[in-house]
Amino acid sequence: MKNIFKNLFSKKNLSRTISFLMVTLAYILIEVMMNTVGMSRLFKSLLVPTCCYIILALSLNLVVGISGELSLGHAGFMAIGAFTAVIVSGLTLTTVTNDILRLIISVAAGSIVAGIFGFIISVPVLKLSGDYLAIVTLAFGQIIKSLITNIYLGIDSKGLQMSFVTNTLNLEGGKMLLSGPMGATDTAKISNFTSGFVMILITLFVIYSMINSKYGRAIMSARDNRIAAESIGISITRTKTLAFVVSSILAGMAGALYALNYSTLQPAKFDFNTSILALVYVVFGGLGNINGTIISTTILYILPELLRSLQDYRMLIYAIVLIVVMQLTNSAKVKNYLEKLNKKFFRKGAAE
Amino acid sequence: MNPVLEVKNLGIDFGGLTAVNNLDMEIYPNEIVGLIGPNGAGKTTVFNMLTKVYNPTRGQMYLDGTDIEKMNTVEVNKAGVARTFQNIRLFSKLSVIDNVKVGMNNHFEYSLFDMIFHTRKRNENERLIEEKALDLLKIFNLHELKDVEASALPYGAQRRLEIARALATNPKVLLLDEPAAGMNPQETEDLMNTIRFVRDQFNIAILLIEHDMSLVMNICERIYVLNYGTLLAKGSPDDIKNDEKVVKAYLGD
Amino acid sequence: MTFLTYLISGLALGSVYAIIALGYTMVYGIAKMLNFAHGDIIMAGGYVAFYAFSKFGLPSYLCIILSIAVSTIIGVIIERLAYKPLRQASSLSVLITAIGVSYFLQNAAQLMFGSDTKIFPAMLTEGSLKMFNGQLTISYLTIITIVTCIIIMVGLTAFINKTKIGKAMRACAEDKGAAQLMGINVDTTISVTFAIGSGLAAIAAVLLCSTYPSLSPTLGSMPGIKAFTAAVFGGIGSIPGALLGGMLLGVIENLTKAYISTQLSDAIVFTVLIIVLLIKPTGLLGKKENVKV
Amino acid sequence: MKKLLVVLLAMLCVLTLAGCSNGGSGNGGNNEPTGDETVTVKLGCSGPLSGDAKVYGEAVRNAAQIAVDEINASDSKIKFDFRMEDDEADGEKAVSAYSTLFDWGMQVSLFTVTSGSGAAVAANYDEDGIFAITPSGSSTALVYTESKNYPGNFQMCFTDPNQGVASADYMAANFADKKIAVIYKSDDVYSAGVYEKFVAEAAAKNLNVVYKDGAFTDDSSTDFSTQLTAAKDAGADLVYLPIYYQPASLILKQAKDMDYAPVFFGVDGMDGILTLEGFDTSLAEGLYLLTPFAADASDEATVHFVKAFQEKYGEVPNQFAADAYDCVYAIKQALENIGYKEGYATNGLCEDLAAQFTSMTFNGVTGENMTWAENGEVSKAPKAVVITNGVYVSAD
Repeated sequence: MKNIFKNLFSKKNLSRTISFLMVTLAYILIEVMMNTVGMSRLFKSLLVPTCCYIILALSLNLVVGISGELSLGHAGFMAIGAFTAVIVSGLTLTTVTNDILRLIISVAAGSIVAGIFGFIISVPVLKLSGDYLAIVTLAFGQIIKSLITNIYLGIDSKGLQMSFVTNTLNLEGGKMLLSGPMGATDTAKISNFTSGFVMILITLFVIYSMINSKYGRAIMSARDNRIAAESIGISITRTKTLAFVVSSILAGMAGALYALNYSTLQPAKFDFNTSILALVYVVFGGLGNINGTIISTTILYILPELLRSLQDYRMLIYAIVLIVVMQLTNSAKVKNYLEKLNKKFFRKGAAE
Repeated sequence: MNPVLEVKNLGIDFGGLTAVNNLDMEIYPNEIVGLIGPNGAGKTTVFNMLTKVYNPTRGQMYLDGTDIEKMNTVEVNKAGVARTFQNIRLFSKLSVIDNVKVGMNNHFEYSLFDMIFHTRKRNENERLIEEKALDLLKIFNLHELKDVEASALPYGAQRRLEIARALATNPKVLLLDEPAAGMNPQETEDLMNTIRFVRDQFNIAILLIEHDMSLVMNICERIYVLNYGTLLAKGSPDDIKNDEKVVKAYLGD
Repeated sequence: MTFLTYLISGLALGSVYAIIALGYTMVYGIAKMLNFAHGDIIMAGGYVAFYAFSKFGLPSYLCIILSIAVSTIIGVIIERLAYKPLRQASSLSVLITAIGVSYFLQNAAQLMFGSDTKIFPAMLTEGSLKMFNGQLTISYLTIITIVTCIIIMVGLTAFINKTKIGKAMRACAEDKGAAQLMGINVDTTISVTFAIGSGLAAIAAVLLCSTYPSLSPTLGSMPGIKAFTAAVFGGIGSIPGALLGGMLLGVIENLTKAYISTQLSDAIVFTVLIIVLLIKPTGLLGKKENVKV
Repeated sequence: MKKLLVVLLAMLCVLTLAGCSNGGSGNGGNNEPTGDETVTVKLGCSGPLSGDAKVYGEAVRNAAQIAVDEINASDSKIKFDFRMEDDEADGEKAVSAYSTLFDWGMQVSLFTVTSGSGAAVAANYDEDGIFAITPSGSSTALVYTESKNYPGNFQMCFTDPNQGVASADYMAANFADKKIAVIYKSDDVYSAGVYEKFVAEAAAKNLNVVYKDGAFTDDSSTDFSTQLTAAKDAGADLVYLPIYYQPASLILKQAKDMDYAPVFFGVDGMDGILTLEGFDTSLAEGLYLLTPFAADASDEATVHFVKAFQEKYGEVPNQFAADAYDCVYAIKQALENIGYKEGYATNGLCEDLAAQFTSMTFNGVTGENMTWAENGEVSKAPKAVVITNGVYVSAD
């Protein structure tokens, strides 16, 4: 028992333990609050999207932080997961009446399809490196958005029907699942905070399993030194592909969770700005830093809501916060000061 | 006895410039061989060709009789050639022990499924990896620093860690590029002992580039001398010491 | 003939992309950063020219000079305040800062100028050239745009190859540390690069807004992304690459819209980009990077 | 690092608690009795107050504020407390904006400004039983879906399908012999919605549509030369523009530059083109548009509204503003009709207002004798106007 405890808080496992503890405690705290003193509607409405963005940012951190490749099109995978999930959920609406089961099926489908696309895209993407790789991910993000904007998909007694670019569907009493730029409307809201929490746990579990395995070490070695990694028999393409695919699966899961939390879903949501937003969360939290990502995503996602009272100045302040934090975290002076503070804190701790 | 590594007529041109030409070399099992020469003689280029970081323009390379000329860097390593680098190339953000563990990736197999579900197979393999990595670190006296980030190690320790990492890939031939560079005499002395120990313990052949002549003369059984990309001389340390051409090349005309 | 019309308007659009791409490419070549706020400097340049012309009634050449001056100052201030302290920081930190600056400029413009679209006045020229019995119409603006683009390109190449500061820029692009050791003031050189890039952005702004006369605070973002794509297309860091990339992007975009599909034009443009990068991984005219071991 | 984490964790907890402390205050307008018989109603609205679509959100906010100020200054028994939240024209943000308004205690709502946001919160309004009427969210998804009707959700503007059908009908009656081209914005819910119904109705009415692939997207909304060249080559002499006035202004300019002078025909989104700052109004000469509101109209209500708007904000109101202005007055009228007063049963308010809206007629600046159907759609007559000498003139 003592050993397990020691192991959990060993230097190697500390970050993992903190992650799971932090997320679980936050979940329990919020659930207890909701069921006792109650919680503002605004706060409740932010819970699921926060979970989605945490998963998205974690998945992006796998590519940017752990695998070391800049991706500017992650919203594309989120979009694939999201739209796959609403389609699957729409198709199984009558056959699978249990919401939880339907949620699981839809999310699984969204993740898998996003993973398949991740694999297809990784083949050309990973032939490049650096900023060229980044621009190609940006391009794929735009292409995915653009394609989804042009899909019309409906179902009626004759079965599933699809048209591209213009809506030529003539449904006989059926239902439109996707209608081009309007996306999906009137979808069933079946995800909730608990499912978001579970999915964060799954994400954390996958990422930590990965980091603490031969696969994760290979990915990180390829990030730190390509040539040295090859010299010890690590295939760069294979490891980077693995990171990319797992990341797109997780991004797809984030998208699926997101989609099933709203009654409508428009492709325009998953544009360049959303990809950039996720990147901002990752950089704020620290590259490769899982706990940092969770915390920064939570704070940065909630921040604009807290700034509502500033009205028109809201996004201006948000922009200034971005710039100032980047200046501070990279300033030698501030770093020194923080270190001093750190030392003081720990020395005091030791004296007590 | 057959050579474990055999190179015939090896050469490479960069643009119009011939960097290495007409190199023949044989390394036998369990041998420590030195590759020396003045700066710019093409020693590191030879290493880069042997590990297929560069593609030789001409010549053949065999490892245990297998042609490695058509392989890529990864395959060459899997076939049994491991190396260190002149300008240290560690996985700087990984811990010391993870640097070694990642070297064992091709020798311990478990699937992604095992990874996600923490199956017994995964746990058993990870335990073995951990055990073997610690053994290796002990040889290089790095086990107490095992959780330190590699970039935080002192210079000498970084060089030792690179060797440990290369050994983790279970090579037949180990290529060391200036392993003693930047070390003080005491560290160099220790390193020599370690290199000998490694050779005996793992039964491998070692080819090393070094500028520290005392080290080279001390531990190498045979020496190749390279000058302007061609082979100037080869033989035992004593032969080389007394070779006029070599002395001339080092001291200048 | 219709094809020629499409081609020429594609070239004009491509010229604007090329001028914007120059700003990206120069800054990238020297500071090794993606300046995502570049598109918003175009927006700022557009507003300055608009107010100078419509509100203060200045002659157009003065408006353009004023626009260039203000954009240059904004560019240099941004560089000094936001980017310079991050010279040692990771490229991602700089990227996020650039995004922050971009948000800042857009929102500041919304607060200052209002969010409604304004119509940019025809300050350069009006009318068009008719050829082949009126079958082919080319507006003078199109001609001005293409000619300006070529003049800028030639001038800039000369500047970089002939002048002292131009040579310093090339040296910094190669190796900042070595340049510093050779007595080149790297900070000044980077500032000059930003100044030139921002000045060019103002010229691009006047041309862009004259051709597509609608002015709004988010005006710069899409041309910014497209020009960035163009810069990568041609090989980022390369000046002729920016010209080639911009022109090709403009022409491909227009021809796709004309002959394939207007809805899918962006998807097709980006697909072409991906294919080009797969064949030439550092863009059409980009230098191949050698890895030293 | 650890220290930093601890601090951040603490911040997180504070945030959590802060979020909760707002809560509890919950629902219902706990109005202080003001002594006399007036009653204050909390009126909410969400719309884009930042980002690309800010201009629409502002128009609605400004006009609604004028209406609210007028009503509060009058001797009306019903007073309004108006609050508008930013939703960035995004469904996700619209839900947060809605929640913020709900926490504030919103009793009646102007719904959302844009269709995308509205569709995302339509079900929320329905579930919470808050009456909502949108000034400008023209998609039918705001008021009903394929499976159900939202009884408390209403629209002040035309729905997209109605506009498309009305346009085609008007053309069939007045421009039956013209060759028609359509340029529309394919990634915009509004434009694509109008377009789809127009094309269907045009086919039904045997209109000669020679070019209907003139789509553009948000990312390509500056250069229309290809679409215009194609329309010209197809011989179109009427170009239908079911889009907003900003891109339309570019289309008019570019058409002129290429000596292409067909009849242009717009819908209600076109209103605002004449007051676009710096716009050469001669370009819009002869432009037809179907709109419920014309700022140049001479009826007393419009003149009064336009004057008030100009005095306060220095610009001419567009149809977004006009619809918002009407929304506030329509709500006031309905509240008066049901005899809303202090202590009115909150849980029946939505149903009572809905019943009132489906039975009353309303006269506003966007139309006379407006009525509403059970499904929430408005019925009012669109006016066809043509721009002559820089002003709207009735086309009939």
